[in-house]
Amino acid sequence: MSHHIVEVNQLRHVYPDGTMALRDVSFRIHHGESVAIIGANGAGKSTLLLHLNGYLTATAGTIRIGDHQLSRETLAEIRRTVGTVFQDPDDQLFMPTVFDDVAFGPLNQGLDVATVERRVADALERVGALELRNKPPYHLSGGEKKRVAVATVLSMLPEILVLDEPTAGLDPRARRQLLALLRDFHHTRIVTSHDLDMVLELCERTIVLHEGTVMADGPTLEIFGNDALLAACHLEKPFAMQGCPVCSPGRQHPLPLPQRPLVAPHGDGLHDHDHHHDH
Amino acid sequence: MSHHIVEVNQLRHVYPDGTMALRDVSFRIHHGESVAIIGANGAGKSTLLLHLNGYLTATAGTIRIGDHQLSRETLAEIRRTVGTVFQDPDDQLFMPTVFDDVAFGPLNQGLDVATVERRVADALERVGALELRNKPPYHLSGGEKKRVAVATVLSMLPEILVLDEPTAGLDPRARRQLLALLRDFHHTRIVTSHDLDMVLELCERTIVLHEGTVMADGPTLEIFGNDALLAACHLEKPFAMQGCPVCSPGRQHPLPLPQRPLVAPHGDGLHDHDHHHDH
Amino acid sequence: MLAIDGNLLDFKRLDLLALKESPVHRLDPRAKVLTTLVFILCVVSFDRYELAALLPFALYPVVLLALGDLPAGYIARKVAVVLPFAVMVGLFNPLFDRQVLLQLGPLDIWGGWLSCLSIVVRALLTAAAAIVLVAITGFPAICEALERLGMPRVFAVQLLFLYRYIFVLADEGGRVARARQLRACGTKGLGLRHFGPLVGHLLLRTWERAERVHMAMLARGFAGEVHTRRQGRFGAAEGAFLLGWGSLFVALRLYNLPHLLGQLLTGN
Amino acid sequence: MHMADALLSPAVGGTLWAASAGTIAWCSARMRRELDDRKVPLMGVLGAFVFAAQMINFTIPATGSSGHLGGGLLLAILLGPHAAFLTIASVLFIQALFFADGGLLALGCNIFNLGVFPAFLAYPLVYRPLAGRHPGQARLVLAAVVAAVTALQLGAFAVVVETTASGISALPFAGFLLLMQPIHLAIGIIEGLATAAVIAFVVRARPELVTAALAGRPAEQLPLRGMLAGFALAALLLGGVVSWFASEHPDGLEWSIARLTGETELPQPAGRLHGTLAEVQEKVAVLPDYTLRPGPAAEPAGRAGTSLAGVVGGLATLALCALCGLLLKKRPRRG
Ligand SMILES: Nc1ncnc2c1ncn2[C@@H]1O[C@H](COP(=O)(O)OP(=O)(O)OP(=O)(O)O)[C@@H](O)[C@H]1O
Ligand SMILES: Nc1ncnc2c1ncn2[C@@H]1O[C@H](COP(=O)(O)OP(=O)(O)OP(=O)(O)O)[C@@H](O)[C@H]1O
Ligand SMILES: [Mg+2]
Ligand SMILES: [Mg+2]
Repeated sequence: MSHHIVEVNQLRHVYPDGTMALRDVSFRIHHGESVAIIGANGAGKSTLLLHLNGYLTATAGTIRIGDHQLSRETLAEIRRTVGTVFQDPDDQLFMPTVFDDVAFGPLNQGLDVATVERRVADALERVGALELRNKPPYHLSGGEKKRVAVATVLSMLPEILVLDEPTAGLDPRARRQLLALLRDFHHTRIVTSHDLDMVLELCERTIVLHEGTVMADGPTLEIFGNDALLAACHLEKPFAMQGCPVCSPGRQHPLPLPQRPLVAPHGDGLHDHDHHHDH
Repeated sequence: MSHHIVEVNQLRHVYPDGTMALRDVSFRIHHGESVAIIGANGAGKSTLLLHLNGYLTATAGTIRIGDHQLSRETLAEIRRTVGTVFQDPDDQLFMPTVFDDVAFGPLNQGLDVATVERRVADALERVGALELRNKPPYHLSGGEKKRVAVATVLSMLPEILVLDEPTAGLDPRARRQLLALLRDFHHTRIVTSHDLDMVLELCERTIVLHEGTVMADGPTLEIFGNDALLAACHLEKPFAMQGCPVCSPGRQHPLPLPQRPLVAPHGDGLHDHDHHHDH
Repeated sequence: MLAIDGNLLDFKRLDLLALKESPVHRLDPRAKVLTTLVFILCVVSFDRYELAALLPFALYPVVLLALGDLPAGYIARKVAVVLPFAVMVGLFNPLFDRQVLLQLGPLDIWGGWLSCLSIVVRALLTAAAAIVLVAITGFPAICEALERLGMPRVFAVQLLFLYRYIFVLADEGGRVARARQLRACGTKGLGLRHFGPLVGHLLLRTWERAERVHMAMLARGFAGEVHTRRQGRFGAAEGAFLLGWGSLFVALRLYNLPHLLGQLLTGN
Repeated sequence: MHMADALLSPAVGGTLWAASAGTIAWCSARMRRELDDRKVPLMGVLGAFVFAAQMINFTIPATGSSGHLGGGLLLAILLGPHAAFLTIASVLFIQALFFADGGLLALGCNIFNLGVFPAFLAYPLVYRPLAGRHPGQARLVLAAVVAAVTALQLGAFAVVVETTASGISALPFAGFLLLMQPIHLAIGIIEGLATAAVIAFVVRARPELVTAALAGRPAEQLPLRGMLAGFALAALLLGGVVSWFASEHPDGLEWSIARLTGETELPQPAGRLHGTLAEVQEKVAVLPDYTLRPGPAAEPAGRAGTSLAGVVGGLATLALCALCGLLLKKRPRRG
């Protein structure tokens, strides 16, 4: 059985105004893979994600999720399989309380109340937001909103998790918590982001989109090692790979070194080899 | 003359609902400095910025910009001096065309048409968006919008530039362009951000806010070297200082190394020392 | 009427009060909604010159305020803010109605003054009842109650969505207004030439947001029907609450308590 | 402006409540049948937009005061009558609960006054014929202004009728009318201009939003008119329970009140108006049942005699209420 494979074949999407957002995109994602889709603003990342849950209809090409080819008939089944977390949690949390929001999907699946309650509790537990269950979403902080948004999707027990820019707007601690959460999810994950450091941490495979075409598809480290490719696609290495500023005095920005030598408590982060990094 | 010094003295702000967003914040910024204000979500960064242009009124404490103490009488003068760029450019671009938008401020200052035209052309030139002048702003990409938003403020010739999360939502190339643009601005810059790598590149001084109080104020590198401080304030080192993943196999995330050894075109970014980084 | 920028904060605060725990918070919302409606009907059914008999009705908001542990000063301020239209109209009464209805020592009191005061008291009572109802029940629960009392589902869902997005959009509107104001250099207001694009732009963003919300709903299996959890049961406590207050209101409507009390006190 | 509980009699309030509830039920049933589930979030979010838009003021030329969008007509243009009516009703609902704007009983009046006229009269019968399919700038402005003025005039008229029919305010019918209609002419023109400005922008930026709204509905118009005629008739029969929206222009209202109070010493017309008022009041007195009962107001002499008792008793009652509050407030803290 093709166990939750995601297969996109010659996918093309033309918006009604004539913008061709995707041009013959093809790839195949296996069960359990964690894949990043990266690219410049307007490269077509969000458009691609919206095809995976059948919100947009392909102008040409096919999409297969597990055993089903995406079509009118299989739409409901596919939406049950693919859970999508959108960029702005305010778009996703539309019910009066966190509980109602997380219960929205299971209730639409027609489950009975006891099952729904259990699913909601499980999902909230997993994202560490159980105590928020009776709060209205507009009183949550940005990081809390994001975690609840993930829970609204987890409660539907998706086999494939699709996330559009999950770390946008989060502070470092909230971002770290979200990453830990996503790392624990053992099904397929497909993520878009401009946060390439997150990609580096979370995804072993990366697909690079540029103006609607797939420019590269391979192991994340390989892609981030290819400077020419990154430059052509308006991308950069993740900062973690750009080297730290202390050890590369040749960098062009005018960062004055601190007057007295700094030693961080763990003595790391400020290594003193001095080869040159470009960026 | 106190040439465009920004002096905040015991500033306190209590929102009408009782939230104390700022508690006795004090600092002094000299002409030409580039200062970052960082902190977790809800630390009070945006609230502080809104005081600098007199949009919010302090519950207690004083603010002095250049020779003027902020008050009803000096408000107009201070708003001319301090140019604020908001996080979401959609909030800031509201006129039918880019030109109109950039001209809005100067026209309100009562300048004649020829001067306004010159100012607009200069400002658009500086952000590299001259060819967009006749486009409607809602058809621009994220990066273009951001640059035009900066131009709307530059056209008013501010002496002090205040930016709230300038790099949010930008792709790496657009972010890089914006950074270059900001680096060329030779007056005072005050920036808030969760993008600590930007802070590292752009600002020689950093102020850390935590729950409305200043927890630290000093050279950026010194602050980012202080792990205990960062952890207490829900922050992290910039990724560039966290070390690259190849050289630190002890990192906790399960990134499989690529099957074949990778050599980036310039041979850098994948250095092979192996001391341990924590994060 | 809507100075929403300031009011929005208030709005959030009022909403938070509904999350408190108290005996009156726990009652099924239907009982509270129905009781409040009876209260309002009784209050407005008095004669236009009636003043004293209205006063005992203050008991209802005051008791709920106390039992619900609500901040009295805040509620009072909110109630005071909402008076304008009724009071402005009421202020015309003394101009047009100069019939002497009452004498306090040497003072002749016109019917117009009585009815004007009566309007003020009515406005205070009805506004207080509505605001206290929201503070001890919460908006979503009120919607649910009304739905269970027969309000169409489509409308209930519409109310919930509206309520949810007020916070998001008012923030957005506030930011737009602020960004404009900061570049307006003290010039007051903007003309229609600027207003159209500004509000139009906000409208387009709103529309796009609605599209994204719809997308998010579909992605979670939405098929035309919004399901909500129904909690609460109309039990004995609810029955007692409704009946107790209801009969008190009717009694207060029929018998002028202050009058009787006054007669007792003054030996008249 | 909004009707207020304090100015309403139960009879008038109840009638309009029933009328509004009926209209809501009818529109809801229609929306269900339409099966366009995109409208579920759209209506809610656009309702919230009305609040957001009201935070943005524009200057009204030559007056020095400012106005903002009311929203009723705009919603009708974007959503069509039924969805627009439900959206306006929900906005008013929130205002009644959270800002106690008007109040719960007056909500019926307000929904009727501010919802029915723009959605079911001004938009289909005035705006659409005037604007046509692809209006030019001038035609758009004309259509929007005429439609907004129509809706506002009807709404203002309804407020006057409802207020006088309730008999709590002593404002004479004719005087109140003379006060309300001109202000609302001005407010209507402003509302129309603002609506036209926003629509013009949307047509330029995303024409499909407006044209789709227009194209989607020609078939619905026929039954709508029949319903409307019946509706209007029923409303008239109910004793002038006609009404509409009043765009919430506090400035406009304040201005007119200020003007009016500046001319308060109008002794001559006041006398005449008072006569008219008395007549009107006599006529409508049959409506609210409580005036049939000889109340204390009918015997001023007896009332004056007991005034001291009333004042003392009133104060005592208030004191007792406050005491109750204090006692109850303490208990949960001890417990
Ligand atoms: N509804 C639409 N109608 C027409 N064109 C659209 C629409 N949505 C997106 N586009 C266009 O399609 C292209 C791809 O857009 P998309 O949103 O998929 O980019 P993205 O990679 O997600 O960008 P970002 O990083 O900014 O989120 C862009 O050129 C965009 O302008
Ligand atoms: N209008 C408001 N009314 C009441 N409280 C507010 C308001 N705006 C912000 N706050 C509160 O004030 C505190 C500081 O908010 P602020 O927006 O300044 O944080 P921030 O540091 O900019 O956060 P972020 O990184 O999320 O942008 C928060 O607790 C927030 O909830
Ligand atoms: Mg995107
Ligand atoms: Mg902020």
